[in-house]
Amino acid sequence: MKKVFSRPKSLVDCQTHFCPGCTHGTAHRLVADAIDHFGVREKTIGVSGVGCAVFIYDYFAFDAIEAPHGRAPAVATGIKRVHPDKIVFTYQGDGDLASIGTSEIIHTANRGESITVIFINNTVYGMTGGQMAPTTLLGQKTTTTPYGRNFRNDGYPIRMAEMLATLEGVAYSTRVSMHNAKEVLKAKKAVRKAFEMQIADMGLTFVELLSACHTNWRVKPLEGQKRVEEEMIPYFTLGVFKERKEKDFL
Amino acid sequence: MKKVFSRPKSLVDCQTHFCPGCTHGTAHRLVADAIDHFGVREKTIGVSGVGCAVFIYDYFAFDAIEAPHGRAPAVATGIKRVHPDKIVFTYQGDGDLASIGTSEIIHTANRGESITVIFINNTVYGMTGGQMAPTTLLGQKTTTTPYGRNFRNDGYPIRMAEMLATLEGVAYSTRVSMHNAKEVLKAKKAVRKAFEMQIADMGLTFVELLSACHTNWRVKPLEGQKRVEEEMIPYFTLGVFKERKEKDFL
Amino acid sequence: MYYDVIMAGFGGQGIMLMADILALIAMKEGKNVTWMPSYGVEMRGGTANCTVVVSSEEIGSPVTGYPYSAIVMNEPSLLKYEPMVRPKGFLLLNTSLIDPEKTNRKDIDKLLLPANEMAQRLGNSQMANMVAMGAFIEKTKIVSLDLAIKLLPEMFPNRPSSFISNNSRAIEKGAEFASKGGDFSV
Amino acid sequence: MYYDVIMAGFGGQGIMLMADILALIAMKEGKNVTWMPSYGVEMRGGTANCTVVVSSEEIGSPVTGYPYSAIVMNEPSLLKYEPMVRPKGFLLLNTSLIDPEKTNRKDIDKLLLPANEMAQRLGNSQMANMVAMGAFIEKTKIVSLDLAIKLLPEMFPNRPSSFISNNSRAIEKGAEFASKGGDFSV
Amino acid sequence: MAKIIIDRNRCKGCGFCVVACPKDLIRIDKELNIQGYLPAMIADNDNCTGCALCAEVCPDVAIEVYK
Amino acid sequence: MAKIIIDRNRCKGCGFCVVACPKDLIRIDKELNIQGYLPAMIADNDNCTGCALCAEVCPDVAIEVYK
Amino acid sequence: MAEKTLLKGNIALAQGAIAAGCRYYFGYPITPQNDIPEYLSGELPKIGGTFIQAESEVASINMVMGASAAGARVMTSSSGPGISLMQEGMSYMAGSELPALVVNVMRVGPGLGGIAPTQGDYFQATRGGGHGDYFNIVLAPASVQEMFDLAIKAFDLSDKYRNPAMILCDAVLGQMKEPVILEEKGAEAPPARPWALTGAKGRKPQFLKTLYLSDGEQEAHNLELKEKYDLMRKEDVLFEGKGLDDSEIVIVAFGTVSRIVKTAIQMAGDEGIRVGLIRPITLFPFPVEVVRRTVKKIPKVLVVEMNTGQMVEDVRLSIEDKVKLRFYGRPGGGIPTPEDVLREIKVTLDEKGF
Amino acid sequence: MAEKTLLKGNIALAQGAIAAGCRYYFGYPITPQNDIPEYLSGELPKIGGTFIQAESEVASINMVMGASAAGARVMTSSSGPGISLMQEGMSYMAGSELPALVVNVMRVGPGLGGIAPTQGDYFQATRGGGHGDYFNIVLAPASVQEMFDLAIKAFDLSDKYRNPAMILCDAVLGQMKEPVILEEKGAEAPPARPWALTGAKGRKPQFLKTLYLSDGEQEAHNLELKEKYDLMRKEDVLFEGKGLDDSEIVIVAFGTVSRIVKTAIQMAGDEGIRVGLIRPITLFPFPVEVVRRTVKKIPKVLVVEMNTGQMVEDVRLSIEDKVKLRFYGRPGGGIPTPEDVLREIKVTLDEKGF
Ligand SMILES: Cc1ncc(C[n+]2csc(CCOP(=O)(O)OP(=O)(O)O)c2C)c(N)n1
Ligand SMILES: Cc1ncc(C[n+]2csc(CCOP(=O)(O)OP(=O)(O)O)c2C)c(N)n1
Ligand code: SF4
Ligand code: SF4
Ligand code: SF4
Ligand code: SF4
Ligand code: SF4
Ligand code: SF4
Ligand SMILES: [Mg+2]
Ligand SMILES: [Mg+2]
Repeated sequence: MKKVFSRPKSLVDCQTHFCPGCTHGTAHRLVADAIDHFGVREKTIGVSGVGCAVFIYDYFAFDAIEAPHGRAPAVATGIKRVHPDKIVFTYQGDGDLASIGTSEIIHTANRGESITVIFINNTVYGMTGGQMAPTTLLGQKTTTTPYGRNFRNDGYPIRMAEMLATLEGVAYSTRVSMHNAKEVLKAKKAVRKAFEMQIADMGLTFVELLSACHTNWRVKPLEGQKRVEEEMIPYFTLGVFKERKEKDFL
Repeated sequence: MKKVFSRPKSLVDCQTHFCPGCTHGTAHRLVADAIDHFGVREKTIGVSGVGCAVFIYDYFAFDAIEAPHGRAPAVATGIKRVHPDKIVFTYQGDGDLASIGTSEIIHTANRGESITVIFINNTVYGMTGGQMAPTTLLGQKTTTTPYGRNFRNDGYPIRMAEMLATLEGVAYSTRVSMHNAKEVLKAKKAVRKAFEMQIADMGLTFVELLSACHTNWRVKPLEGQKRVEEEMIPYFTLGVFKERKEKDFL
Repeated sequence: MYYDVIMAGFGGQGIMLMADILALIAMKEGKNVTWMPSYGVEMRGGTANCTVVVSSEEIGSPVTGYPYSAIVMNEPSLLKYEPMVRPKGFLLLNTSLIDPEKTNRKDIDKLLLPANEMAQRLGNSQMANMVAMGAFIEKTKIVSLDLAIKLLPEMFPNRPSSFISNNSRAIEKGAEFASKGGDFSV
Repeated sequence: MYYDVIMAGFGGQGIMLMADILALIAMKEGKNVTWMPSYGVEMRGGTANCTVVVSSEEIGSPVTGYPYSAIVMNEPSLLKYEPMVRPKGFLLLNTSLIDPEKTNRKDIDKLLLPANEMAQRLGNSQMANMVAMGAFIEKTKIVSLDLAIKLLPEMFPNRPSSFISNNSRAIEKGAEFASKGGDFSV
Repeated sequence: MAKIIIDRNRCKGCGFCVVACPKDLIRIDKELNIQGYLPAMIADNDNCTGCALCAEVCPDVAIEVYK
Repeated sequence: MAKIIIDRNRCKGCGFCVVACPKDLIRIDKELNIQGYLPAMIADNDNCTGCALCAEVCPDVAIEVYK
Repeated sequence: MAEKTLLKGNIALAQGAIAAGCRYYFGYPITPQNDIPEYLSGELPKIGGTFIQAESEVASINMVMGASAAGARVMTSSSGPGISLMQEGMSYMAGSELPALVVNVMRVGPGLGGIAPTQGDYFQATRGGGHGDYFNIVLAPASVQEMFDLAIKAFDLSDKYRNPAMILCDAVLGQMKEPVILEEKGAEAPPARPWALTGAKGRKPQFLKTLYLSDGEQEAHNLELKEKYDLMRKEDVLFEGKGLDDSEIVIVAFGTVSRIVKTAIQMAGDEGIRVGLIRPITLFPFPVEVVRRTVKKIPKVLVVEMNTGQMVEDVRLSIEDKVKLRFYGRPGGGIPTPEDVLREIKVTLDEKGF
Repeated sequence: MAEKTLLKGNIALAQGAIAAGCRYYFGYPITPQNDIPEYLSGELPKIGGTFIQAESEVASINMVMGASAAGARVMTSSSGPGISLMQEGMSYMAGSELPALVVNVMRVGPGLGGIAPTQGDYFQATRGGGHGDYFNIVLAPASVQEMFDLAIKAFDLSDKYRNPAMILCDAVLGQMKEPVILEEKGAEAPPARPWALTGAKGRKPQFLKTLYLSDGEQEAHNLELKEKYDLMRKEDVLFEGKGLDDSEIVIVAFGTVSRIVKTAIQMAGDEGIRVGLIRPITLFPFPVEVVRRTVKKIPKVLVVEMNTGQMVEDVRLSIEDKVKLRFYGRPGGGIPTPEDVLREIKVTLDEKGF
């Protein structure tokens, strides 16, 4: 018998610190899978945001750096400008990317930096204990919206994939989910596509992955997956919002 | 004979420091006009960004504060939350709002704060001597794009009115120009509308005013007006990108 | 008087609550007390621990590297905290989840308490923390057991009286076990 | 030796260039020199000024509140800088744009130079700055006039020779005016 | 019957009003004002309609219109 | 012919694989693993098709698939 | 005796703020101070206040600036990296003389650092991490009671001087529970704010700014600020002093460390060594006078901090005489034990003169 | 003598950076340092470098961090408010031991302030305006020549210590032109950067981080950093000393002020008063030793700054003996004149003992 599914080489063989059922683990594997797939492990530099996924340097078998909260796209810009031939990606949570890092992601996207952005939307600040994220759904209770998110006070859940798709510098913007095997397989394709387009130097590629944070949602892992499907996806529509075909655009 | 056009009461009777033909002056008048029109001078608090228009406190006859560069929307949020019954607006340049202040304008808009944002797009950093702004046109020479703005290095001119229109919290988003009398009259309507909707507590209202910076474009005032018409408007389309009808939206 | 204790176990075992109650009683008795939990990222690992210091004097550090006592409710906690207990100190271990063979120290007093089993017999293994607390107080006498029981209604104002009485029973049973030193029945 | 001068006028009158040339000559002569402009927001007002210090010693401050001399090319500059000039200092004023009646100081040496008119007669009123520089150098002798003229081609490598010769003429005419002290012809 | 008054010393001579006047009544003066600019002046107030387009376009709010 | 191997000690017992297996071949064990979780176990490897859906869905990459 | 409540430090601080009349909170989550926004997000709406989770610390401090300009008592809280991001805003607030409370529950730095207790931000807090000539009022609680009391005090001082005030503490003080007496007597009614922006009704328009362009204007402004700081140094120094008359050696320590030092002092006492303590409560203004006076009598000083040596500079700057000054520090999350401190006491006493 | 070029300070600095091999610039406009980005936006593309106008100073410093992590010599420049916004990033860079040059052409603060010359950011630069226990290497040029030379030196020191270096100057130095000798000899070849992120080809993956969670790890890291700072203090102190043997009084001043002081010293000399000068060139590490040694012989010290008193603390901290120490400062854009300084010299000399 042949091994038909095994751990990607780019993923260090160790236990993660993620909670049971946390799909950060899945997203990590999908990134490692894409890096393996294109055989670029020795050319890859990862940039982590600050959030539950801050430890990417412990889990990935390639070079990595920890950026200040929200600033991963700027750090990645610095790296990519020095090494245009390397594969550079950021891995950021929704607090990191869509709140404190809004300015950096928008302008990095607008400059069309050839980097890939892996964006984990789990509608809360996981690492710090479940506070409201910019993606928190209306009515959702978090530790800082104890009465549920109210748009008059707290604003609206932001749809990043759509917003970034409006920028010229973005080559690819998509939203996928990881709540069941079928969606994971689609997500895998999207992540590969994003890296493929980076290798082709097309501009910034962006993959938003809907993810569950069972711990802070205070539900069991399987209930969390259900919530992704039933509550998140209706608001955060899955799909490709932009996919550019040519390299030199405009 | 009756005076049919005179200086708005909300505009201090003094000389401005603006260069000859700088339409910051026009924009100031339009704001003062709207405040007079609605009779809210004694309820108005202005927040200036940092740029050539930093001195609004010298020119307007109502309360005002100078916010740190780019942060006017956050400062305005603080003010409006303390005084929900007051009329609060920010007055910001394109460097201030679309570059360093990207995050603040997007999240203030997303929260739907009932404030009005007056946005002067003159495609350069006027005050600091004509560096590239996020709105600088492709190919445009500035002191930091001596070879012309090149999207591979410098990114694309950002269209703020369109981007903000995608956010739920925004009640009104429009782009107008001030390069001739007809457009000034339209701009006047837009500014009034923006304040009117603020008074009705509809959400954030946003008016982008295309403006010339002859000094840093290194052209004569009338040539600058022509450039607004011939080069800016084709890229920065005039129009209303969003206008909400109801107050409690969603 | 000065006494300190580290309580440790899995998240979900009610460690913080146990520490809370102990601190509250001490406060009500007019003693100085500090309650210091582990916090932040550390918590992600699923462990919980809390240090309570009770003293008649002003309390210096609320954290301590050499506590007079420790309550360990699971095995990882045993491994971490047993070595820290002061010589002649006291260790309460929850034998429902810890193999007593795994303890090493000979120079400390130990109480082997099958807290989960006892709680189970009382109807709910969630009350293992109350059993442990009863035993701990009885053993160390740093606060009054009666007060612990008397305070329950005040501490859980929104819970039904059955909840209160069950927990009182758990505390009492724990204390009983400690005083009798071994055998237990419900 | 130590000498300092403030040059001032409207933006567009070539104040900075004049200061530049003066500083360059001083440098070429092996002197120490500093060139310090007004900058930033101040410039928006449309005024330009620059302080040049020339010295055989190390130069301390490049800004000075009491210069030995001033070149004022327009009226606002006269009002601002005339009072600062040291007693017995030197003031060059551009009478093409300044009413000489407006000067107050009696304790300083003044040269009333119709710089724009002279430049106009030389074919381009833009060269008023060169006329002023020629007059200033001739009057103060802080640098060599010959060198000023000799350096022009080096300073404007991309300009046609007519440009160079016109500017040389302007410098010379200014110097002539200064030495003859008054009357001028082209 | 209408007329405009230009505040000669407030004007910065940008010329916008000159271009804006549908009746072509405004021109740039030849004498500097106190600011050092060549200001706009009304050349022919008799034909002014009071449309105020000149005033609307003036960045320095230097024009008043009467009707 | 196919089979899967679950790394019992790496598994955190989330149950995603249980739900993912189209053949319903995986279940949760009753004994804790060293991490203190009740891990997944393959109940019936004989019917495994090697489709790897269980593996794709495992956040802890605890499953290997052979075919 | 008033009734006591068992409270977490962060919660006590939040309750202190409410007791002081603070009704506006703008902040961004960061460990180990999240209890503060979490608590206030539940409480403020109940009492007519506003809680906004800002999009960043930069936005937070600018919202605070706006609310303060509008005349409200307002606060934010954060830790290490977040406080660094607020430095521009804090400089603006000091420059435009706006009061507010900024809480720093310190975490280890530099960089992302851990959340262990530390005192590594002393310099940033007391020297103004932002640009320009200004200072924050800095208060350092050492108990949960003081988390409550000093929150109130901080608002009062901040208003008195129209200057931002900072509570500088660490995870121990933020996370620990202790019995607290929640007495609001401390809270003065916030003073009138005639300078606030409320709309120019019945008065001239007024404004708040920090840009001064005319000659000498900015210098005059900066000298005025300096006068305020000098007044603080004269009028509002707070410290706790113990055994400053008859000890062999005096320790200077603040916050969490001062508690450990107290235990060490007891231990030393048991061994017959008399040790005094100066615990600065205001870090700015620093209790210069008491240090100066004390070392004249007790010329042996030990400074203990959880960093590589920051407050020790203020101690040294307070001393005019020759004294033996020793520093003992644990940086990066290491907590000195009473035993460590006792050892250092002995070393200092044993050291040869100089 | 090598040929001289007449150059603006900001341009000389930019040329120094290029001479040092810097090919990456990320920055955001702010007066009075705009000549630097403007010049480099024209030059870097010509020599295979990259110039990006970042969207903000926060982005700038993080791009710098990325480029440095990737192994490049890289710089940014800003002023007051912009430097404040960089404090988080600088703390991260110090924490992850990344070299880079950060230029602060100071402007008046606090707040937006003016663009007049000032030295109000001395504390921020030398005490680490960011959070945590760290220091920047800080160099203070006093001439256009030094703007060029110290830019090169700053890169070298930054690389030597894997720590951010800062050039701290003001508008006078940035805007003034002086003759400069553009000699590149100073520029050492940048040292190898085995720690840089270049892709894990033929080696193990490596990473850069500042978050340390295991027990004692962060403390060990912070102590290592401290050792580096101690080494700097030993090996890389720079200063200019004049008349330190036989003067009646010594002045300590840096940057622009030191130039004015030199004129004042000449004037004093003309009146027969012998005045010495210590001009710190490295502000961190501060030239403690020379100050200490000098005051033993000349126990009268005058510190002159363009602020309300910042470096004076370092001077005081350097002094172990009883000396007469006087401070004279002009904050907020006021520039002391040589006459002012001469007056202060006399006052200090005349003052009664202490
Ligand atoms: C400047 C700064 N502010 C705040 C924090 C605290 N912080 C750490 S992670 C985080 C948010 C994490 O949320 P998210 O990005 O959604 O990631 P998740 O943990 O949910 O995957 C915050 C606020 C920080 N480290 N730095
Ligand atoms: C934090 C910070 N960075 C930079 C600056 C410098 N600065 C002042 S105004 C300005 C840009 C002005 O451009 P814009 O906003 O377009 O206004 P304009 O002058 O064109 O109207 C900049 C970069 C500053 N004051 N603060
Ligand atoms: S807290 Fe949430 S995001 Fe973080 S590891 Fe746990 S489940 Fe995942
Ligand atoms: S520089 Fe430009 S924006 Fe500023 S006042 Fe002049 S024309 Fe207007
Ligand atoms: S009011 Fe109308 S007609 Fe009269 S001058 Fe002005 S533009 Fe011309
Ligand atoms: S538009 Fe106004 S400023 Fe311009 S020329 Fe006419 S009157 Fe003067
Ligand atoms: S490989 Fe497919 S059939 Fe086999 S256990 Fe996994 S999911 Fe079930
Ligand atoms: S999906 Fe993975 S972690 Fe979850 S139960 Fe199955 S094997 Fe275990
Ligand atoms: Mg998240
Ligand atoms: Mg602009």
